[in-house]
Amino acid sequence: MAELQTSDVKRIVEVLLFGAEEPLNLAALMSTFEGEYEDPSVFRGVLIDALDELENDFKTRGVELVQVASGFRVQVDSEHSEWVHKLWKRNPPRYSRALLETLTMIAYQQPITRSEIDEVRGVTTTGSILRRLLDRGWVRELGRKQVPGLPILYGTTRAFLDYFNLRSIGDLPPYANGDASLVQPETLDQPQIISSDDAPETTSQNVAD
Amino acid sequence: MAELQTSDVKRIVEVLLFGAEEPLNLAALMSTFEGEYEDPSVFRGVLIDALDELENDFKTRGVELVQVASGFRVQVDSEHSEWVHKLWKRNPPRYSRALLETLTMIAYQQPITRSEIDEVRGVTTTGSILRRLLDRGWVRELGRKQVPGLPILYGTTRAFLDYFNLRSIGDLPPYANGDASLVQPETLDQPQIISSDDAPETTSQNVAD
Amino acid sequence: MQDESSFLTTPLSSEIQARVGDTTLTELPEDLHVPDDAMIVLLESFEGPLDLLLYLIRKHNLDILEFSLTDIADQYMQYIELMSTMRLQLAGEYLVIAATLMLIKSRALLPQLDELTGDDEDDPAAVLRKRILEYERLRSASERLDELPRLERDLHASQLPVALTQIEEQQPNIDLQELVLVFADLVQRAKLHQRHQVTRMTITVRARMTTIVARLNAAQAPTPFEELFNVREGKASVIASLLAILELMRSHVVRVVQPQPFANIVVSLADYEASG
Repeated sequence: MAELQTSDVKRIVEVLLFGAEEPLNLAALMSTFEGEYEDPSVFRGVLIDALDELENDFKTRGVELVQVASGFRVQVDSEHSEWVHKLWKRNPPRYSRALLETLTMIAYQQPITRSEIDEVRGVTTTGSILRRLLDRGWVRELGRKQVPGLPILYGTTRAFLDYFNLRSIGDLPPYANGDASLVQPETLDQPQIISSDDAPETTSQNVAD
Repeated sequence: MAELQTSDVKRIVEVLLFGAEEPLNLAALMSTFEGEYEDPSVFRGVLIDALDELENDFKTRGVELVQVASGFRVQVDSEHSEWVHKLWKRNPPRYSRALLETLTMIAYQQPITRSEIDEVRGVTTTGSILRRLLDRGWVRELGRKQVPGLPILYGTTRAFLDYFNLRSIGDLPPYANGDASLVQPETLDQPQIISSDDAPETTSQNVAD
Repeated sequence: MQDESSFLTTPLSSEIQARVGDTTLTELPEDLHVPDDAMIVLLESFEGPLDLLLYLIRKHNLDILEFSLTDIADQYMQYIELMSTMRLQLAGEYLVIAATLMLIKSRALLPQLDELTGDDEDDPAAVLRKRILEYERLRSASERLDELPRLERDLHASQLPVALTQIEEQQPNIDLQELVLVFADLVQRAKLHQRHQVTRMTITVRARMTTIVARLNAAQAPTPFEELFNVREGKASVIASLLAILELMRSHVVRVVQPQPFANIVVSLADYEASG
């Protein structure tokens, strides 16, 4: 395979940072490029240079490259964060059913791991939902479960309680009364409380008009 | 507040595109900048120019600005997608043929009832699949058909179009024609599509062209 | 079109006996000769009877509009027999199509009647052909849909976190009641997921079979069917009892008899019946 140019590496690293759902560390980057380089220590230097250059490039673009515990990530810088907040404020996103389910699982079952949530929901909880709940300040990492893989345990925050006017998690309403085990699933199907697209948009916008 | 420079607007739009969870349409952008401009129609032009420029800028950076049903979003371009795949190693969700067939019926024949789907598929197992599609936010209830039993009519959502990178139902590949032989369905004519009322406009133009 | 006799060549397993019409097959048709495991996978992979028909048609490169429905009917029936031989759960829809095919075949034997009706609406062959065509179109359309680039698989939308600042009231609102409802729903779903497991651990069908046999043994007389169920133990228990009785019937351990129409159904041990 043809050796990648340094400029190619830089662009690919940028794409990876933008496309990744979680912070990337050097090891993850190295393994992504496996087979594309001859000398690992040389290539490691190439990667570090690329990250350096990207860090500089980003400064003019409203984003920043930061290093957090688990690696590097790109985020909207603090100067521009207010714009994203304005966007949310003026265009409140509807929470998806998936997000609500994840949140309730965490509230009622904390501490809980991502795979435990997935098991009940029957689907894979994407990192972005958890990150959103973390960003929103309703969910936090409580620690790690002492099982193989040491998965992160999640729980709700004070801000979550405040938002719902609760003094403690014990104040959460009971979720079901009595034994509902004989009820057929059909009758329990909720009307789509918040499904992302139910409400037709009132203004259908496009560039042309 | 001082009037924003055009270059500022461009940078902020870029940040918003990267920071937003869902595709952004012009209305959302306009409202985010509310109070920052005097003449809406002039500012609208500024936004469109900014989107145009960004679309060009992105071309050198491994990402692309695309327009889907609910607005604009930035995604990794096809040339660089494989790198993100390499990074993730995670298997994307797979959808069964039964689910895809049901989704296809709804997408092309909406509004449609469950028994109409069953009739074509030749099975009566569509119920649980429909629940999954509703849960996924790709399908919604449009109303009830005015026939005995008042069966529910289903249609697709914007989230469905967004997920499949489509701007409107009209962008779906053609469905086979009614009376032709099965050998080459690709060569056949356009389907008759009944758009639901939430279906985005069929005429929408890309920023670039 | 393939001659039917050519199907009857390759032996697969001496256990397999399928009846097609009046013919008893002790060997698998040649074109069905695939390893057992693969066969099960193959049979389970059909989305329904139309899918199976389509598979048969395609396998022989037949034109959907021209192929002989009666020829296909024989092969279809062989698959149906195979599915039941292998105890694959056979959905009712397969049998409906089977009946239709038999009807078509019988009509073919009386061509003059066919000409009399002449109306496509009433001709089951025309109706079935149309359905297969329509299903084929759906299938290819859904394959094209599957090929579209999509998020999670082919596309990666970029969504960056924002620098941590004070995040305040700018978020969507949620009602607490909503969370409760969502959670109740999740719990319900979880219960449905776990039901089999729970049933197996607490009330296994096998254990219930043992109880029922013990009970009938002690009674030494036909026992009313209802008495074998304890409704207060809940739905799972009732189902387990029913499954246990059916399993015992199938293995001829018990006999279930309704002496007269509308009379009480009674259950007794088969050997009790035989010996006394």
